[in-house]
Amino acid sequence: MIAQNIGFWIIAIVMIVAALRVVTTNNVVHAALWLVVVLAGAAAQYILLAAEFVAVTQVLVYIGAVMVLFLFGTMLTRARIGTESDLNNSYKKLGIPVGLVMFVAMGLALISSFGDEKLPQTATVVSTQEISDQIFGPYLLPFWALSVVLLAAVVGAIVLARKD
Amino acid sequence: MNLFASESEVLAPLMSGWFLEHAWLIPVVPAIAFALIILVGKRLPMKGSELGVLSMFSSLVLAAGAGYQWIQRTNSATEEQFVEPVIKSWSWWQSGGFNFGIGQHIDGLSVLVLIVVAFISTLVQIYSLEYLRGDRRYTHFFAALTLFSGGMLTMVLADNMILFLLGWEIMGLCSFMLIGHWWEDDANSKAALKAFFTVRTGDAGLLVGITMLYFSANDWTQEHLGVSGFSIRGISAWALSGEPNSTVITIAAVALFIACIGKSGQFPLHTWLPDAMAGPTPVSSLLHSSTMVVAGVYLVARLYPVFFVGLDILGSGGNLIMVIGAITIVISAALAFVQNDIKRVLAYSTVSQLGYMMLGLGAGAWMPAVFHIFTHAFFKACLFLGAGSISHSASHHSFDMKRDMGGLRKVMPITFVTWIISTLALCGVFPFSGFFSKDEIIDNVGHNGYTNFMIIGLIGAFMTAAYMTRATYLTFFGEPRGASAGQMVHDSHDLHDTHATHDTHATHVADDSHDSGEAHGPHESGLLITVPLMILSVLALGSGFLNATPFGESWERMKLWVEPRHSEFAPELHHAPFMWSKASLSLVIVFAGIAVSWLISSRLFTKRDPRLVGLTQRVKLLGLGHKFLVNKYYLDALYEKVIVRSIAYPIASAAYWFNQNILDGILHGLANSTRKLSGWVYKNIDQRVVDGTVNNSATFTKSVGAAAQPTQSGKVSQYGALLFSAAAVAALVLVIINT
Amino acid sequence: MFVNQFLFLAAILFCIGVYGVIARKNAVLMLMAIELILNSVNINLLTFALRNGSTDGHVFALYIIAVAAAEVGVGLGLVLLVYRNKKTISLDDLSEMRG
Amino acid sequence: MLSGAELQNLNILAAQWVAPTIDYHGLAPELVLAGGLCLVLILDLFIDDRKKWLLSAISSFTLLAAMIPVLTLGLSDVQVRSMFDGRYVVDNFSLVMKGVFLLSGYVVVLLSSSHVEEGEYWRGEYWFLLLTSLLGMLMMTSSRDLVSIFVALEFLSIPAYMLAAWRKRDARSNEAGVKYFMLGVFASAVMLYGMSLLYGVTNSTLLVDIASKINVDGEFSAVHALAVVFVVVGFAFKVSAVPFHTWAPDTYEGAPTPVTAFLSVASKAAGFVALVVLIYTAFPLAQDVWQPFIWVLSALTMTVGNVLALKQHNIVRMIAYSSISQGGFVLMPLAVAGMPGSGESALRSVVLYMIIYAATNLGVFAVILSVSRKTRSGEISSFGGLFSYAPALGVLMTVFMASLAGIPPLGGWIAKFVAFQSLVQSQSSWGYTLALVGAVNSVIAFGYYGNVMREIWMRPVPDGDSTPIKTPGSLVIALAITSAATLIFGVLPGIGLHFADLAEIAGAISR
Amino acid sequence: MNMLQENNWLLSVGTFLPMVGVVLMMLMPKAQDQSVKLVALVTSIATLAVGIYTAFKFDFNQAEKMQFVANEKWISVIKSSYFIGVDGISLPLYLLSMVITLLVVIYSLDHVPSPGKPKAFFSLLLVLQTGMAGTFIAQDLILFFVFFELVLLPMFFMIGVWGGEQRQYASIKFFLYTMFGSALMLIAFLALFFKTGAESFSIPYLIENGGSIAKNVQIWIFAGMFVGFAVKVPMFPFHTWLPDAHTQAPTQGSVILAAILLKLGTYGFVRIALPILPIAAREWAPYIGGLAVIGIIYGALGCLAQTDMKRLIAFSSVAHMGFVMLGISTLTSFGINAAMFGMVAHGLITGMLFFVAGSVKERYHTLEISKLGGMLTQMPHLGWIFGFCTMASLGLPGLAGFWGEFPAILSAYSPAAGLNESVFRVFMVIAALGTVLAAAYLLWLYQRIAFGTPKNAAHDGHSNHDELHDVTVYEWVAWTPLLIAILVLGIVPNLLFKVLDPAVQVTLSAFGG
Repeated sequence: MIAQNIGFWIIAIVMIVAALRVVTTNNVVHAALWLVVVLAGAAAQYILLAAEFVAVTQVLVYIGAVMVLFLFGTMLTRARIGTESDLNNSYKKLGIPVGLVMFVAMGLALISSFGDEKLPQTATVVSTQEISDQIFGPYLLPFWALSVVLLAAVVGAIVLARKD
Repeated sequence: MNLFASESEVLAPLMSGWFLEHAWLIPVVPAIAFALIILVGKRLPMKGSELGVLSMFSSLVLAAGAGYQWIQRTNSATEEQFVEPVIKSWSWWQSGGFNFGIGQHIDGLSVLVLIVVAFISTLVQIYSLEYLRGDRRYTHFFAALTLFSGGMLTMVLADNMILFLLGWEIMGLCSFMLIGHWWEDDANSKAALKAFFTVRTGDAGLLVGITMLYFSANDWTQEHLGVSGFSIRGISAWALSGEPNSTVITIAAVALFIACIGKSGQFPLHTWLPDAMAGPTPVSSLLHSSTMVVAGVYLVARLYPVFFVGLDILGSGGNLIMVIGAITIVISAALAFVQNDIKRVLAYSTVSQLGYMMLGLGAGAWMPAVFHIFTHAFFKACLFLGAGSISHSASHHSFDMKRDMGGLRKVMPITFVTWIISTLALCGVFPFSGFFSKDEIIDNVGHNGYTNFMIIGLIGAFMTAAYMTRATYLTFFGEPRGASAGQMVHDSHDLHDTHATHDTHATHVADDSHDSGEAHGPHESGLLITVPLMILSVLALGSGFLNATPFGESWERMKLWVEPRHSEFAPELHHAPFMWSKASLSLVIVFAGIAVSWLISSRLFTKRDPRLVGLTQRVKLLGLGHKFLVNKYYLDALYEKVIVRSIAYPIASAAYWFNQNILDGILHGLANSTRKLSGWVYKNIDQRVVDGTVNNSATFTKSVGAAAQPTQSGKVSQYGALLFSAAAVAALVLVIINT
Repeated sequence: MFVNQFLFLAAILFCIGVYGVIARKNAVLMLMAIELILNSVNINLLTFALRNGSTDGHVFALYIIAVAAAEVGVGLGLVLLVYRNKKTISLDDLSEMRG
Repeated sequence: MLSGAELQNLNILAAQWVAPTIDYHGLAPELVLAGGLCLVLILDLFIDDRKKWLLSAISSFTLLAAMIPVLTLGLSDVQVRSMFDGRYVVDNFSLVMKGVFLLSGYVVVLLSSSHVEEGEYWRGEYWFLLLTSLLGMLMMTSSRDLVSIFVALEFLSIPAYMLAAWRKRDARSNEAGVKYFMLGVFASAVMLYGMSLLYGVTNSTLLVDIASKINVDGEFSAVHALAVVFVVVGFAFKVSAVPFHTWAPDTYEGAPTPVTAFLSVASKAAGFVALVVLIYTAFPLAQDVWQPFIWVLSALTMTVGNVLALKQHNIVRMIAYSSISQGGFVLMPLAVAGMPGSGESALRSVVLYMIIYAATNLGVFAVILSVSRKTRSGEISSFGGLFSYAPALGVLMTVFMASLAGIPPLGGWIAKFVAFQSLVQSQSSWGYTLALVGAVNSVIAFGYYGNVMREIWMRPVPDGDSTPIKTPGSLVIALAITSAATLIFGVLPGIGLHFADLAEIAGAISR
Repeated sequence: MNMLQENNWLLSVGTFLPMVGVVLMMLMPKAQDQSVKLVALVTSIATLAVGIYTAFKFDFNQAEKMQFVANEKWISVIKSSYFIGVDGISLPLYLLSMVITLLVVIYSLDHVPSPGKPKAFFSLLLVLQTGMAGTFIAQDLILFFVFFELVLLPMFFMIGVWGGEQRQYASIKFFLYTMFGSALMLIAFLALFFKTGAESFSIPYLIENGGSIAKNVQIWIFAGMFVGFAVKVPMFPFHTWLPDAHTQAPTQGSVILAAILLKLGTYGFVRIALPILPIAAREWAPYIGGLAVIGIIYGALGCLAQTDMKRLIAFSSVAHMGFVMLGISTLTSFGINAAMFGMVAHGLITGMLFFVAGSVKERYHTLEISKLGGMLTQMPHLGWIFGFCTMASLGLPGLAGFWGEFPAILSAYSPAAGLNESVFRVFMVIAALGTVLAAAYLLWLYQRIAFGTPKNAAHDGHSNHDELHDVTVYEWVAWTPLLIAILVLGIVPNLLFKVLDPAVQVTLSAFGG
């Protein structure tokens, strides 16, 4: 348990720092790499939360696919690899109070509702079969739907992105 | 009803007759004639005038028949018996528990006034056939004249206040149409406007008065008489029943009296009446001397119990009616002195005479006042028509005594004689009719204990005599001047003389068909004009004998026929016993007035004539031998310098100034300030505040829009910021609430 | 382990993501900030899945990942489109329509 | 939290997986539509460029064909078909809304056909995406769990994001698409966070379960509030409620006009459908949270939408703000939906409003499309003197504007009336106050609707060109459908109300 | 009741017949102006014929009861039905609307205002007719509301398209005002519906049950209705749309506005507000009365300030409707009878005045009073007609105007039990003074316009002289019925009171007799 806790805190701190860098760095590629750190940290946290399958998916989809998309996007839009000065809005400070207010709201709610409630000690890892049973059982319809969504996204994105 | 039933059973049954029962036809005839004139008048050979004359004549016959039967009815009653009026009423419309009736209320008073109105109307219409011949709105004129008579007759025989009001207002309307008959000129139409408007101002009082009386009296009248609170008979009985709350009836009486002030040209609403002379002379004669303006007096006489109780007549040292009447007598008589316009003199004289009637009614002298309505109608109509005759045939349509008249007695003998008779009647000289009525009023005022008012009455009599003499002198004596001397028309008329232009206007059109060639010199008028004059003058002379108190009870026919005997419906009144001593006093005063005025007039006006200067000098020198003239001479200077110059003129002028500047000023000021107020209200309240609020709310809406617009900056991040911050704030608020 | 330690981590990531969305004007960076938010949601879901002992959270998280991928694809397609027409991916410059 | 034994049970359940039973009749509309969209996508590959009009025909036939199962379902004896443990429900509510989506989709196809043919569009993909989005909407009407709702939301949104940017060469269209996409993603992120919390506190994604656990004994924790607010925010974005509306005007203005019509009607309706489903099936006991929230949203939406609409010069942008403000009116009854007695009437009001609003607003766009074919302008002033050279279009536009303004006897009035009725029925000061706000706003609204009428009737033709307008047949059909619906709903409101009278879904909330 | 439902198709036919005409016109090719006019004429004649037949079938002995009642399902979900019927209060107004429409159509045959478009113009006229007639026969609040609002749009366009220079401003203002009022009114209707148990919107039902609503609730509901109706009347301070609308509207629009549309508001008070909410009515009555007399004086002052003839007539409506409202505020059957009569009379008279104003505008091309004058010389017939209407308008006894005005004043002396008598007596005196002011502005108007010599400057020299033709045939045909009605109702007011009275009595039964 303690080990898990230590792991959590280390990963959490790294994630937070990385996340902050994502939103503050002046280099688009750096931001993408910091995002990789956050996503990887998240995957690690999922493992701590006994969600192996999701963690794997996270790595595959996010780090494997989405990050590549981001990098492609960056390159296709000819962003400079180095630092750029023009990435932020002039009113970026507006984000701080908004974020803080949101955090206060969330924090208040979370503290008042969950207080010092603990997670179950004996966390058995959720098996992939269980998940698949769920997906192909009650959650079948969204799954079907998702296939059409992805098709539409692909078709649409291609049409939009291609030169003509 | 039951209350009185037992009583009347004992008494002798009253006679009635077809004419009495069908008196309601009297106003219906002119009403129908009016419609016919409007519809087909223009196509008739005499352009509708024959219908007017015919209808008035039929009304006169009906009225006379009713009069005859009424006399029989009174004769059939016993000495002390109350002669029940012949009341017929039909339901006109009802709604919400209100029953508005229509019907006739025939008693002595109404029969008397009916006959007078029908008679004068007939004569005036005949007179107008000639006077307005060729006028471009000849048909309309007769239509309006007929409708006017119809209105007046309706009012006179109305059995309830609503019908009364109807007639009253129709007269107002017709006066508007008739005064403004030559509306091409602004002055005329303004006079018409002023007349109708002033009368309408008073009418607000009538509306209020009727309303108050109705609601106060209705319960009582329904219970006791089974009639509504509009019924004149009901109101009268209620007023005398001792039932009414004194405040209510007083206010109601005052309200009604305000209407009378407006209609009868009493002080301070008399100013419209002289201006109303802008109408054609027959109109002046009919409306503003003998009929319409009498409506106010008639109202007081008709609802006498209300005023009697409400204003505490005979019960106090003076009342509103008397005060107003007395002020009117003096004020208007004084005004008559400074008029150059013959019709205006007559107009002021009318006002003054109406003041007498009011004074009489206010003082409890009901019978003399009513009798004065009767006699005054004849002689005043005669005077007006005489003035019209002069203007028509002698002074080339001018009414200016000083400039265009003088010495006409020779050229217009008939007019002159009738004028003199009527003037003497107006002055109250024995045995002319005015004496029997006016003197009675003054006598009774004194008899009822109002000595001060009697003195005012006597002063008024003096003044009346004086100004009438002045007018007569200027018109008929001395040397012809201006138009009456055969001079051509003046192109530039005085300001207050504009109506004269319009009498001209009228006949200019007629010049081709008019054979008399009036432009060539003064002459006597045609038969259509003189015959009415003669008839009227005969009546001016003789009508007084119908109630000739000096000759004893048996001569007081009118009192017998007209005055209601004391009953539940009529207050108890006493009559002053006639005494020659008192009568001679007033006669002396009248003669003094005539004499003084004559002397002054002859001196004054003769002197002013430059052609007579030499003559005057000679008279002055020769006067040593003529005591009478010499005396006149000395007095002349005295009067001229002391009385006339220092008293009469200043007083009269002051009165006139007061009239023109203060009263009229107040009226005009009121009108102006109302106009200004309305302008201000419109500009500032309506357009700025009320409308402004609306328009500003639109502006406000738009500025809200402008304030909200920056949120729509077009920048995604800002949109995002808004989205997240709104969500955050909402979450925070609701989280805090629910924690 | 406390439930709240995960939840707060998620909340912090969420708020950082919110800040990023507001602060950034580069479209790609904005999409990255959104990924932060979506990940915080996933952490939440999995935490609750563990806490509640149900697998619905896992399924939900998987769907979110899939949809997020689709969204990023569409988003980058749009970004490219914009870039082609305007030669910039600064979203602040996309304010032709406003008011 | 759970004991080991319970976990064991779960495992056993999972082990005994059985294929879920699927009621294909219930899914028939979706399946028809899915088949149609596949057909379009595939045919697009093979059809010659000159025959691409076939695709629009196929699309419209698909939509009409999908109506057939909707009708048969409506007539069938089975009132409620529940699938996947109640995660997907075909009831009258969903059928009515499916019908609305299909028919408005049909009208949008009619609106699009000439537009798409004449513009430089990717036609085949256009129809494909349009049908996809509609399919997402059909799914939304029946979704009764969080995951389905989320997926359906993205299902209908993602194609719409792209459609908004479909005029690829036009920077404004791009801008429209990007803004819509970005804000849409923000909103779904917020919504997802809320959903995660909902799942956390109730341990279920099924709405009925959530309803039973959200407010167990009158105790209501802060997380519940947070969750409900965030979820509502997600859909408030979709229905473009102020202050989550900012995307709408820009997107509406920039997107191709038929797409705007689609967004302003169908997409918005889908948002309301989700909102209604959530409120009625998941949050009936959380009314203390969403009622005030929606109250504020509604009042703000009406007011801000109105006052900003007053200032617009561009007709589509004006309609955008108008549709924001109309959204406020739809929200109105929901602000009191949790009060005793008004739940049913609030639902009726929302549904009826959506139906009538769809008919009217689509009609407006049909006229705009017809007119802009001649004027080539989006300015309101380009409508000047319309009545003099195209009286029929002028009258129709007047009818639609008047309906939007809520003037009897046109459809809009009964919609507003029922909304007010529901507010007043709550007999609460909240209801009365909002009704007053709504009343004032309905007056302000006439300011801009009247302005359009004024242009049409009272102003001269701006460029003096008064050649008559030739309206393509598809637009004529669209105009006929929408105007007939607008009139019929107004004169015989019973017809519309018949569809909106959906007691069973309201049953949960009307205690 | 069964007997009263005989011929119940009559009302529906009479109300919707104009719509048939509209459809026919719509189907007609654009250029056929003559046949459009013919259709309009025939339709309005047929409508009036149906109306007269209705009156003929009407059982005047049971004027207090609803007759020709039809009660069909309409919107059953919200418990609103197609419930129509006429009683003594509705019938005169119902017929009036038909007569006025026909006359306006006749007048328009020769006078389609600029910019033409007779097809649209006549269509709007007929739609208006349906709305007006429907309002007077509706016995269901929702139905009432629909008809009440139905007249808005046609009038909006009539002002906005065929109006004067400021027409767009005036039309929007008219519309916004009225909409504002009706929005509040609608909320009040709804509140009423729910407070009476959400059973029915039918007026008879609500009359039965409305009285039991708590007093303070009634007061608020009444407030909503008050605003809705008062805007329409219009009462001070909601009147500012009226002068603009009237001034800018084409003659036909002004006539219909004055003759019928303003009556919708007062009719609403009598038919709906008073009987359903008697307690609130009693509470409100002094304020209504107060606003009414303010309106009387204020309208008169407004008139005196005007320099435009049409605007003056418009302001006079404010004053006249003040009398009507004063009558209503007394809550006595007499007062309401007076008010109903006043409504009809005002409709006839002011409608006629607007006709005259329209003809003046057409001939002189101006309505500036200072530029007019001498009408009697140039057009004696028109001048006399104008004079007649002026006299009728200022409440001359013997003409219709008087029977609206004087009884209203009379009734204010003794308002219904429970109202403060002295307050109402003050109102009475003020109202009586209002008659004086009425005389002032009307006579002054007449004097300035009809009397005097023509001011040729008004129509720039001789070029337009030939246009100064006197009353035309079309005008005669359109006006004569109105003139006759003014006169006949003035002489035989019972024609109307007989019909009104029983129904008013029933209306007031809520006040305990």
